[in-house]
Amino acid sequence: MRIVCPFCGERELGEFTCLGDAKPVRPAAGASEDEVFDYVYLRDNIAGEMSEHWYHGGGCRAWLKITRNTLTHEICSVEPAAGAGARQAAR
Amino acid sequence: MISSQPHRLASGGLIDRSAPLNFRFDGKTFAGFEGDTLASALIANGVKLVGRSFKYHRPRGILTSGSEEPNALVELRTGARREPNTKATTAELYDGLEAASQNRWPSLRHDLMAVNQLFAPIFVAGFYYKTFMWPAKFWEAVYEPAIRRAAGLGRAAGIADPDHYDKAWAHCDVLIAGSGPAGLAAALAAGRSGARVILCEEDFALGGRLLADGGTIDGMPAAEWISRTLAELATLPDVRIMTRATLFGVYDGGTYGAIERVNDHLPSPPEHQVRQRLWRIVAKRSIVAAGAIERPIVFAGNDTPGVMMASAMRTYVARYAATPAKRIALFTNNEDGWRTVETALGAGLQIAAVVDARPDVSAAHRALAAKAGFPVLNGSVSGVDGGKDGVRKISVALAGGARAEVEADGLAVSGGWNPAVGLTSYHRGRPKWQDDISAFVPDGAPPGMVAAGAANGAFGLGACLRQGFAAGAAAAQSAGRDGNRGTPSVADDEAFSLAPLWHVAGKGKAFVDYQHDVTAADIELAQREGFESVEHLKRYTTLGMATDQGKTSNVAGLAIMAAVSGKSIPGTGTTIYRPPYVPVAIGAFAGHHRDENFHATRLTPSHHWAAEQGAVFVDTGLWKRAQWYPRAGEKDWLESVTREVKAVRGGVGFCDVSTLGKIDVHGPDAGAFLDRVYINTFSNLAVGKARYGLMLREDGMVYDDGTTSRLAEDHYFLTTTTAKAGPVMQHLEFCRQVLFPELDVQLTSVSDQWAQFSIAGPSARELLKQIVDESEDLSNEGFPFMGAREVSLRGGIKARLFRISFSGEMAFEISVPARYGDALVRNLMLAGKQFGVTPYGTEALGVMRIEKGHVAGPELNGTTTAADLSLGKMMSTKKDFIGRVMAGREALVAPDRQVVVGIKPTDRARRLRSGAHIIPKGETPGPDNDQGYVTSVCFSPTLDQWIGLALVERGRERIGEIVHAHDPLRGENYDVELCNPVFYDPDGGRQRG
Amino acid sequence: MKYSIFSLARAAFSGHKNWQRTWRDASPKARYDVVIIGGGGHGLATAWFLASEYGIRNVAVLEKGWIGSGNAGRNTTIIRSNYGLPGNTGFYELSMKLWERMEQDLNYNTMVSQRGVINLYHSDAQRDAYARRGNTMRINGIDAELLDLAAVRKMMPFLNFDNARFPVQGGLLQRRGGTARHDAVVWGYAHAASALGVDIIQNCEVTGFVRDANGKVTGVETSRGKIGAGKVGMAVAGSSSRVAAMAGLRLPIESHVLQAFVSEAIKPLIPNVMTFGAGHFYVSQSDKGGLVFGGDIDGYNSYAQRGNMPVMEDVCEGGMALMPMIGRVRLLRQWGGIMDMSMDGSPIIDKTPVDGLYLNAGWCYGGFKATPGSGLVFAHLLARDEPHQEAARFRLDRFRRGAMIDEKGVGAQPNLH
Amino acid sequence: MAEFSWLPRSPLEHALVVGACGAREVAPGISLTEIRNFDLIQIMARRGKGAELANAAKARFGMAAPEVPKAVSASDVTLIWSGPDQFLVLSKGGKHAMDILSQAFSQSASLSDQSHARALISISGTKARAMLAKLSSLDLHPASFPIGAAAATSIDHTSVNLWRGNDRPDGQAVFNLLVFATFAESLWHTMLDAAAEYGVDIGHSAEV
Repeated sequence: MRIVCPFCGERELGEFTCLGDAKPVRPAAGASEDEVFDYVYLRDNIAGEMSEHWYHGGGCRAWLKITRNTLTHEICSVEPAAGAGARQAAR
Repeated sequence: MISSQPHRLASGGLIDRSAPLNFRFDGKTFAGFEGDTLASALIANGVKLVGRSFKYHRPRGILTSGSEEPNALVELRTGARREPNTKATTAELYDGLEAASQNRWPSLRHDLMAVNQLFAPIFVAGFYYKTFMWPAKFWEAVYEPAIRRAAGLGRAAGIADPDHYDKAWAHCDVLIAGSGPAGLAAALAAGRSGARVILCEEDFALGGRLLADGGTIDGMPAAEWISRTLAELATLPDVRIMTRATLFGVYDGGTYGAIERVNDHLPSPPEHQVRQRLWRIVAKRSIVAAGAIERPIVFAGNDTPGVMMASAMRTYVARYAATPAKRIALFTNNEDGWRTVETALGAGLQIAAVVDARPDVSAAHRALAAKAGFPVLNGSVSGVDGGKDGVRKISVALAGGARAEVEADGLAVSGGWNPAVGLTSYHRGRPKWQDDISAFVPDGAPPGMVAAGAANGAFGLGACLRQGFAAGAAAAQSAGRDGNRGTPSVADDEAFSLAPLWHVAGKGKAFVDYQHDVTAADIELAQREGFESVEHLKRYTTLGMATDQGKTSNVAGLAIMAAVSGKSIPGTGTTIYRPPYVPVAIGAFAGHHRDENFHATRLTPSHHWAAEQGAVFVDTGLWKRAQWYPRAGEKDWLESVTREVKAVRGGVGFCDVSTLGKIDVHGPDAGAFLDRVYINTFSNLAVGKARYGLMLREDGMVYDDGTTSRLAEDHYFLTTTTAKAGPVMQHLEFCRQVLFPELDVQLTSVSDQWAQFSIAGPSARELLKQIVDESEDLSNEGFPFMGAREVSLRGGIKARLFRISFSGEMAFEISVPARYGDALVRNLMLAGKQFGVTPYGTEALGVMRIEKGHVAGPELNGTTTAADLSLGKMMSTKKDFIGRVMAGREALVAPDRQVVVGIKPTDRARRLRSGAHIIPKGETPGPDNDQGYVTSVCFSPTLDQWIGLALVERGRERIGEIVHAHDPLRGENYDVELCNPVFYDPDGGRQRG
Repeated sequence: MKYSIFSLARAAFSGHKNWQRTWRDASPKARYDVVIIGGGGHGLATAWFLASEYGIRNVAVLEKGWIGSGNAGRNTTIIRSNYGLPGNTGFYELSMKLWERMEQDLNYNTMVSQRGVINLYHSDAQRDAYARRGNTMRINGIDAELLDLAAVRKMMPFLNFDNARFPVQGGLLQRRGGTARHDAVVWGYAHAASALGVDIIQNCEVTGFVRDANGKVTGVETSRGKIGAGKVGMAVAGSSSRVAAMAGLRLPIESHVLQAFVSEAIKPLIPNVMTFGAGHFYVSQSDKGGLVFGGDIDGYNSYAQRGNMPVMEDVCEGGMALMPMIGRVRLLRQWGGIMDMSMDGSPIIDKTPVDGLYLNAGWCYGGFKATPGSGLVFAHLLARDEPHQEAARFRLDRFRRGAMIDEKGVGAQPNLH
Repeated sequence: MAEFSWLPRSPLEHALVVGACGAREVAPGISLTEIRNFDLIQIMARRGKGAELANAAKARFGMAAPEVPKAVSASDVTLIWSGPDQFLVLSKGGKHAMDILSQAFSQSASLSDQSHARALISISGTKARAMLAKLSSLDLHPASFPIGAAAATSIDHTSVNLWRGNDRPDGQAVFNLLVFATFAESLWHTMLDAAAEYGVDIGHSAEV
């Protein structure tokens, strides 16, 4: 697999680590046990296009949000995490 | 000259007659030429019997001239370099080559295992599923060892491979597999366009089938066209041609695997060179011009040595000037088979007959037959008379029902051609059936890939050139290369007509999969028993699972299945195609990463100093750490470690702790950030102070711990455990970039920037005073417990000093820029001489932390909560932090959880071992009273007995209770007392003092 | 027809013309007491146990493709019961005991080979963790031995002891562990279950659930029509989330690719099953002679059933580090299976919140060795509506309660299990 | 009072042996030179301060800091892109050392001293690309990785910064590699193994 890092360009799979589904959003402070349980444990486990968190740990150390097809491994889009780099947050 | 090579033509071929080579096969010496394969050289020497089959040990000869060979497998080379199952058809001849036949005993000609043929009526497909069940114990003792010995093919060396391998990356616009007319045309078109091109050819010579079949291209002989083409390609700077390189797989994102046999054509690799190199090729586009594979026809006796694929027969004659037979019969169902007749006649060989399954043989062929004086029989070969010395006679079932016999010493067979659809199908694609050639052709391919030429079902030379050129041009264009690509080469298209014929019914074993001895009858049996799905067929009969991956057998097998189950061939379908396209040495996939180079090694700044001291090192992750420093006269590790501990507790010692993960946390929101990742609070930590912190995973379990110091208002220095340094950095970056992007905080690993040493013991301060600048106040008031600040060292170096203790002693950790780490230890030794300063290793470090009751790796095992480790009170209730909510789940706060306690044996002389389980005293151990286990143990020099930590159900409520430590693995069972885990200085006076 | 050497010999005289189908080719009936989705090892074993142990014979097994086409036919064929945590330990031992009598139970040679499974350790910490695990096994009545370096050297002199990056120090050995012929397990259960009346229906894809007014599942919609069911059991590891989603369920499961590899066949080289402790590599040698080996999952969600190259390299690096004698042995085939990776690395066998729908999922790497045990406990659950004693901890709600069974201790991140 | 010596010791001091290595029958195809005793500061923009950082960098170094994977050089300093809104400042002799840069960037960036955290190796020679192809998955073709190109990448699972400096006088490309200090010796051996077949000329230098 090759991933086009928005900062580094196209790189080899080995430079990246996949964390998993990017759809669940960490509940805000004060959330119930049920809500946090859902966030931590339940997955859609999509067969098809899925949004994921990947880490370019072997490169620029940016966290990326990647949309990838789990049936074909085709990568549809790559975008930086909200806090990757300073410019993102400056907007 | 060893022998006269009686089956070598007097002239012709692409061998170098000026470079004679000697080689040995089964102990006998033969001669050949450079440019030979082992197979062609054996043929030139008249050797027909080269191997034995897998199950029946039937005698086998050479069937093909390429990597699809199922029969001619040998053990190549000897000793540690012995390579089992090497295809004689692709092994390049070199001087001194040694090869041996395999899977026979005691010899190839007299193989006693051929007795299996007597049991052939029983040894049908899947027979073993129906027997060998009684008595049950006999499987491992009797049946299986016998089966295992009989099965298998060649013998692996059994000792370490002495050769080296490496792996490399290559990048291109257009990757081409195959150097036949389609491949070369594609390379020309792409290369002229300005594309970066890589062409991989598995053979050592370029040209593909042109090397044997010749032809006329652009009005010149094929050989001349090849050399002109190669000359032009050589002028293009970004065209790279790799011979002896097989493209074996296609992976996601346009990544391809190729194996280059760099030095397999030599007896052994030259010094500093590898045997083979694994290539990872990244290509924008790829063109599969890998050709097609001629397929056999299944008939009785079709495995007799001397029966050979028609294309292979003419390859041996034309390319190698070696004659597999003098009087050749051809059995074909298609036009292409006749080329062998032409080649053989051209070489002065005799044609015994042509058996053509098609009713309508062309007038030109009939004229040829009449001229050369051989009969053309309309029908099929139904039997072969012969044996291990080859073919003597063939039986022919004529179309009209009559029978005929033909005397011949070789039978060339052509059942048509199967495009090499492997590469195009490796992403689980299924090829489609093409009626006019009765073969599967690619139906789509992985992204960026196309097939061209014979691999795409286009068998004519002209078509190959056209398709190859067009594919090369299109690939270059889509990669953005638009140079002038000139005009394509032209050639005529040969006529191709074929009458499908898969299986000739008849008496005797008719082989589909030669190597695995799968017969037509086996396929019929499989169908009868319900194994109709092609995948079931494959698994039940082992069809296509041999080292040739079914290249010659799969299509015939499923055609026969289609026939017996009354379905069409496409309706029957194919099995999934799986990489690699040819078997690849495991050593090549490993490359450089073996032995000491399996993984990288990290060395601490004091490593070489410690090595000078004779330290024993231990692997901790990738690190080498000093485990202890033995001294002359010490009888074992325990004595050394005990000395080190006593030296620290009684004076002062130091230990390299640079392996801890170290992270600079910068920014105005650094404190707020740390509050969210630690269970305790850091935003209120004063500048110049350190604090112990604990992190949870989001599921509420303890993740990591360490000391974090505040060096400035907006700068914290965080440490992690050695093991978790990398994962914690990733986790913190996730928190920073994904979870809390609103915080202004920056993270940098400074693990390698600082050489960090723990200096511990009652004399630690005195020792440090020798090192730091006189102006630095190290008194308890000036530098209290948990203090952290920059200090100046004598000689002008700046250091960071932390008053933290893992040992329970008065202790500091000092950090200097890493290049000064070596100097620091030497200076500490110098300055500490008067205090008897003692370097200590990880063992003594571990002993002191257990004495002090500090939890570490064995307790932070990913299934313990903060409360389990008696750190529950650190969990702030005033803020949100990672893991807070899930840590509250009922089973994680249950009162009967296993929690950390200390243990000591009731018999003070008793040694403890980690991994023993805790059982209530007086009870018989069982799953219901298994209440915990021992996590960490040591001999405590301070207490003069073994002590340990354990995770024990309700342990904290049971301090003082005597329980059993149960260790059946090591045959030990003894009493221990549950106690406070802090064995040493429980009120902490020493570390504060 | 009973299988034996005698029936084989008799058949030989008639040219093997009289063999019957190994299992009946059934067409779906309108209704069954139990419908099992998934014709893999687990589904077929469940059907056989329902019929043989619980007297429920009106059972259908529905298979989307051909039986054994999922992970049953893609694994590395290892059987063992060397687990360390309550829940797993007893269950896998139950399964091991069923392996030990499988061939006689089924009248089918599944080639159960108790050649021994050894997990090598390379550090004191690893040794201690294996000691803990081995003692758990012994306390549960399971065989386990902790070998030191000398014993490992004697047993496997071909390992790299001399210049290894992470030298072997010893190993945890379970002699009763070993291998079995994976496809034969599928065919054996199909053979025996079919003989007891179970309908095995291939090329029958479930496309939805039939629910009554109360939401209870009363059948399935399939590519071969609607099939009524008293109860429906799912045994579709790899696709559990997809099938569960048809019933509106979300599971604590992700699907990941696990690769496996086989080498060319060679004469006997490796006597047992070995797991390298300093890298991702485990290996055994099949009776046919191929080295069958594997390593870690590819690390990202996938349903693609094919593996990537970095993991293949990683696995071969581990193999060469452990035993550099395999350098010239050639890798013949590479393939991938889709694992149900659960959030704690352990399986789920339970009723679901949907009445009438039962779940057997989340097998991670453990699916093949679990096959007979899984069949028995799932059959028990389907027959009795209560968990089998040895599956009592494999509940779906354990994640919510915090009662995870996390052997690796890596938490709710499936790609680390 | 003892006299202390604070001799810095390079992480490659033990492993690096000056002279020829590997194949001898050919002219060395690889030249490996370790650069010793440099200053290296990591500069990361604070949240929303990308523009301020750019201005401060321009003021300090007289050239814009790279915002894409590139390395830019002035007479006394090289700025190497190392990630989004961050770069490394490579210099000698303390002119751009930590204490000085801290002042210049106090308003816009977080700084972290990496001077001792890395080893710096310069790779050149006719076979430099062939050797690097065994180590790096990057495309180092002149068109893809021209002079001034930089990358934060990995070699042997180890993070490195790789950039292409100015060509040697003989026209050969020069690749500069920063590797974490504690991995340096291990990577050095790996590099020598990769380079051995081409013949290697080994040296070290104090010049950046």
